[in-house]
Amino acid sequence: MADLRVRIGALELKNPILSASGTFGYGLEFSRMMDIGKIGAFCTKGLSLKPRSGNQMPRICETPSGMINSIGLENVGIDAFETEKLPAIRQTGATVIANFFGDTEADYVQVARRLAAMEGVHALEMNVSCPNVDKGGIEFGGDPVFLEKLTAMIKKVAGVKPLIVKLSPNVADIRPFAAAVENGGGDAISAINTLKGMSIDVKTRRPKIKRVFGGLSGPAIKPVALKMVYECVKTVKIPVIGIGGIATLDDALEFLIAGATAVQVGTMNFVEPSICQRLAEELNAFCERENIIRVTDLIGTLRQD
Amino acid sequence: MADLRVRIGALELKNPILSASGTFGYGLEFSRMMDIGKIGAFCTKGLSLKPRSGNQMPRICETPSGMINSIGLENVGIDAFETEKLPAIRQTGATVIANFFGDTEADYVQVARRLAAMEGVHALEMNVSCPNVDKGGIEFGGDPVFLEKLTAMIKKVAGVKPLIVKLSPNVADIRPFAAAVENGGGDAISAINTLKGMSIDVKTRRPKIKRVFGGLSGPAIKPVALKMVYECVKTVKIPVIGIGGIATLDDALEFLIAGATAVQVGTMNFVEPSICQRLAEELNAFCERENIIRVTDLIGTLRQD
Amino acid sequence: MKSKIASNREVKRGYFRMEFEFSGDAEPGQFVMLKVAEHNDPLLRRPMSIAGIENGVMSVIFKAVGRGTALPAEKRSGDYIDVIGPFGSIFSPPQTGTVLLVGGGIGVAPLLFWTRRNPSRMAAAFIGGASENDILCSDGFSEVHIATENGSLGRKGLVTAPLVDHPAYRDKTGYLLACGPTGMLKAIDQLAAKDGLRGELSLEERMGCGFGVCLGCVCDTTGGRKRMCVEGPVFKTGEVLWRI
Amino acid sequence: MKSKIASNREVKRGYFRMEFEFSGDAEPGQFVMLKVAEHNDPLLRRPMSIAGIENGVMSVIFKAVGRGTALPAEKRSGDYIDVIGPFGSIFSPPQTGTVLLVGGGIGVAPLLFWTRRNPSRMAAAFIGGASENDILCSDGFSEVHIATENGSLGRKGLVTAPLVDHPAYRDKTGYLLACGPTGMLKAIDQLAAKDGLRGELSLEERMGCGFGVCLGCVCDTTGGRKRMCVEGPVFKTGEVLWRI
Ligand SMILES: Cc1cc2nc3c(=O)[nH]c(=O)nc-3n(C[C@H](O)[C@H](O)[C@H](O)COP(=O)(O)OP(=O)(O)OC[C@H]3O[C@@H](n4cnc5c(N)ncnc54)[C@H](O)[C@@H]3O)c2cc1C
Ligand SMILES: Cc1cc2nc3c(=O)[nH]c(=O)nc-3n(C[C@H](O)[C@H](O)[C@H](O)COP(=O)(O)OP(=O)(O)OC[C@H]3O[C@@H](n4cnc5c(N)ncnc54)[C@H](O)[C@@H]3O)c2cc1C
Ligand SMILES: Cc1cc2nc3c(=O)[nH]c(=O)nc-3n(C[C@H](O)[C@H](O)[C@H](O)COP(=O)(O)O)c2cc1C
Ligand SMILES: Cc1cc2nc3c(=O)[nH]c(=O)nc-3n(C[C@H](O)[C@H](O)[C@H](O)COP(=O)(O)O)c2cc1C
Ligand code: FES
Ligand code: FES
Repeated sequence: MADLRVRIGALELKNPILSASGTFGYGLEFSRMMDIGKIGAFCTKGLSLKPRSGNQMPRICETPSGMINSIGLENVGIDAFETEKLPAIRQTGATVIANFFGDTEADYVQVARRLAAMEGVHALEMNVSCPNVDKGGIEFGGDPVFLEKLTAMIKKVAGVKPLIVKLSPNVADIRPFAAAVENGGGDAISAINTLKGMSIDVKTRRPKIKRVFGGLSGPAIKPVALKMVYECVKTVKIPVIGIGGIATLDDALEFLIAGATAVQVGTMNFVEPSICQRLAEELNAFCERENIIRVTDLIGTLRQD
Repeated sequence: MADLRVRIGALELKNPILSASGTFGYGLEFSRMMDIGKIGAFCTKGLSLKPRSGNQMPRICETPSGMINSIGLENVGIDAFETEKLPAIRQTGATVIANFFGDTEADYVQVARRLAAMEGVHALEMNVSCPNVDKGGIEFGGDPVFLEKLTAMIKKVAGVKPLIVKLSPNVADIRPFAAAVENGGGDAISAINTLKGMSIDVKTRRPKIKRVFGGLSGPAIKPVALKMVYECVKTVKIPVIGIGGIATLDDALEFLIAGATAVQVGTMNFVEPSICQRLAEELNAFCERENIIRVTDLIGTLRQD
Repeated sequence: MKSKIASNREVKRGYFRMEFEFSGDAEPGQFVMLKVAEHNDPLLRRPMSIAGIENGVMSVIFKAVGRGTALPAEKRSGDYIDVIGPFGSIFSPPQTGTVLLVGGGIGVAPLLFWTRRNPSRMAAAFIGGASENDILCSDGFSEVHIATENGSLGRKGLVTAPLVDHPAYRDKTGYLLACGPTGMLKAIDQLAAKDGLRGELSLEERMGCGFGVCLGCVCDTTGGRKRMCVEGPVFKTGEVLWRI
Repeated sequence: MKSKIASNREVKRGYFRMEFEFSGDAEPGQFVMLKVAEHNDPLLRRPMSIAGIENGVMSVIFKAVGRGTALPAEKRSGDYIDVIGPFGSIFSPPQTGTVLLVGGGIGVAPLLFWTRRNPSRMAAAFIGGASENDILCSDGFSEVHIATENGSLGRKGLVTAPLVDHPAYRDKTGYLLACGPTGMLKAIDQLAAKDGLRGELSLEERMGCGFGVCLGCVCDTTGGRKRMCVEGPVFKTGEVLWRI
């Protein structure tokens, strides 16, 4: 057995294979199909202060090697999460990263404070790809100055729990955003969230997604994700968690070799519900075969000679 | 036979199916496999003042439903284009859009002036996704103010030949760039060029592309392209040419329905060399079947009720 | 789960019936998610109603319409297909009375399964489709009424015509189990409301996962927003707030 | 062009020989581009050397190594495969003298084709591979020398060992035609330079298009930058400036 442990701030993860927010429900849906205690951690569906019913249908469509979603951050809200989901999740022994968002700065702070106090929540992941209601709908994550300030505010209320800030790829250059998270005191960066995309049903001449635009995810976006993760790694010293299109062990290895401390699997959980557990096992087998004693010895080993 | 003609500035195209720069050589390579006079137009490989030998190998790799390239704008240069390629191209009756670029502003102007004077070149397509040597490597297309100025300069030397400006998708918001082209006097916009991406060979732990980053193209990027084309259409009044991942008639129709006046097929020319001719034929059959007398009646018919 | 294909026959032009090994049980109304490509395109699994399961062999009936059904259509016996499930809610008519089974096109699949599991129940099947070619497996039901839009088989017109003529419909004792295109289901739902019948409808919707996590398949009901893949695909009549 | 597959046999573990209908001719050294997926993943065609063409049937030999060869390996006779070509430069040894054919692994394919087209030419074949399982089609040559790295068939070691022992090599009258892994080709090129022999090498490189437009396959030669798919894959010895 290779040593697969990695650290995100104060938190030690069993292994670097995590599941991504919005693709793993509240974990429980998967416990029938895999052992959710065997993966590094799972990220919950994005949580907000109040429950949300999300966007109108249709909300998803398929694209070449990918999919578009516009779920609209439907979730049960932090109260129901705490009372209805968390007790059962704690039973599974899973490591839980609570993904969250808000409509306003005050929302973000309040949700983070509540989550930080919950037993069984091991880390927070802040989704900043949401419109800022106070600022006329500009994304929280769209301006590095603002992102640094928000990160610092949340870090204060997160207490000892690591704060991961999840970056949007819909920017000209991701590096200033990575630097903003580090400067704001964030413990780690996760990247990337979905790329903005669109699809049309030519039969009806209507957008395939009711809200016209949605977020593109899946293997199609992997090259874009890997490039941005590599740029983040080169920019900051805090850990970077790679996300985007991971479907095979090789995909996960690409991110680790590029310097990601861990990875998250998103869309592929839909196609193969036990993929995270399989990748964690395959990663162990790979390390043993290649005589890699600690997985950290693999991270950032990209060769350019 | 439906009326498939569309206009780009002063130029009338037989039909809206064009082939994209860098994926169609100088057209002649395809004349053995299809009738290049039957498609709306073809865009040449990007031309520069002097011949270029391009980047080191490896230059391409495959990704899920896509590919990354880092050819480095290898081309024969405008002199050889004029004397060695153009005479033979003229024989084919093809409509030629000369794609071009420069390292400096002065380069751009000089190349455009020369191309504008060449018989058999019907329009110019300016690629602005190249580093500006004068400005320390920032992309020409990376700043709307500068893009507007460059467009205006080139428009002056382009004479009667339509000037198409090809936009990069590696921006936070494409709309100001589209507006810049229109304000600078450009006759049309083409979008999108490739998305920046990266891929790693896990066996060797080396980037699969020698220059590490390259441009992602192919069906994988279609949703991103469609979204940006739709945004351009909503921003400007000049024609927008849709590019990105087109592989089927439905893909082309998506762009037309979103409001693109024409489309360019790129990567798929590699997979099916006669695809543009096929799509032009299928578009005609589609219009006849659907009683669309003029293809322009299809353009921009997205329904959102 | 890789499942070995026992047979895959084109039962009507463009319609296939595939049988494959499957361990575990399932209930009528439930569906499985089939992986339809070796690589990443088409990416998502496709939901298919279970048409039967016996002696460790499950069957589905599908129409080769698009990208996701092209590959399954090419599979042959001895090949493998990746299947997960079963998922979703089940048909649960009351213990007594006549069951009125209404199927449009490939919508017969779950009705066939229900009939096999309940061979001694009093039931009448109403099978509709565009033409004779779209009427599937009608021999799987003991009492069957057929309607085609072009009149090439059975009564000409929609399947609701023979349905409303049936005694058990007219005397309101019949319980509806319906599966088919959304338009048909909505029509039946409205008829049932008007005529005072009860029953269940099996809906279709694009599905990202099939097991409740992507939230791509929600529908509004009198009981709030529900996931078609967990709380559905079978809903009671009068429960669905029709979107279109 | 959709071509009907006449046969697809696993000739050695993991190695397939596929025969399909093909109208038109081709020359030894040339290759075709095979489409390897129905949809978009894997996206690009894969180049395959032509191993023969006779009576409208072309054959290729391939090793199922990765994403692009998995699907072709599953094809059976009666299925279709989409093929374009032929592309590339051809073997053109002088009219007289002994030809020394050197093949590594699937590199025998074009040599086999050349031998069939030139049955009466004086030729000796040198076939190498990792083990006995990697020695393909050696019965297609009249004079054949085999070397395997693990010694499980023929001489133990690299294929260059029997080659340099051959009289036509030693007396420098032999003309080399080689195809195989880049390392082998480079070694042969260097040997040829040292020992004063001439010949031709068929190279491999990732290809985006196969017909000269993507510029993804260039290699530097004494004659400048060349496209492997148009000016190659066959180059003269001494012509290639080796990258690695
Ligand atoms: C619970 C459930 C059970 C199902 N059971 C069956 C079954 O037993 N047999 C069967 O053949 N199909 C069934 N379907 C539909 C099936 O999952 C596929 O969507 C359908 O076969 C089309 O797949 P495709 O990939 O070939 O088409 P695509 O290439 O995805 O689409 C082709 C065309 O069909 C339309 N389309 C796609 N999916 C649907 C859909 N779900 N409903 C209506 N139109 C659609 C698209 O808009 C497009 O115009 C079921 C769906 C659900 C939700
Ligand atoms: C002119 C030419 C002729 C060829 N003729 C044949 C032939 O007759 N039979 C045959 O089996 N193959 C031949 N090849 C190689 C073939 O095109 C494929 O690249 C190879 O079969 C791997 O395909 P894949 O998609 O299964 O592997 P991939 O999934 O693309 O890759 C799997 C592994 O193989 C490596 N790889 C991929 N392509 C190559 C390559 N071209 N050279 C070396 N390593 C590679 C990858 O780096 C990776 O590690 C030829 C290539 C060229 C350029
Ligand atoms: C259906 C769906 C819902 C998602 N919901 C969330 C969410 O609530 N919060 C969040 O931060 N990211 C969300 N994401 C983004 C994913 O966590 C992930 O960043 C993205 O999908 C890229 O990874 P992938 O290509 O592996 O899917 C969602 C993605 C999908 C497909
Ligand atoms: C190999 C390759 C070379 C390219 N070269 C050029 C070029 O010289 N100039 C240019 O403007 N675009 C170039 N492009 C971009 C294409 O014209 C097109 O914008 C892009 O590939 C997206 O379209 P696609 O997804 O249909 O390929 C190139 C693309 C590829 C794949
Ligand atoms: S299909 Fe994913 S929640 Fe229903
Ligand atoms: S493979 Fe495209 S130029 Fe050679």
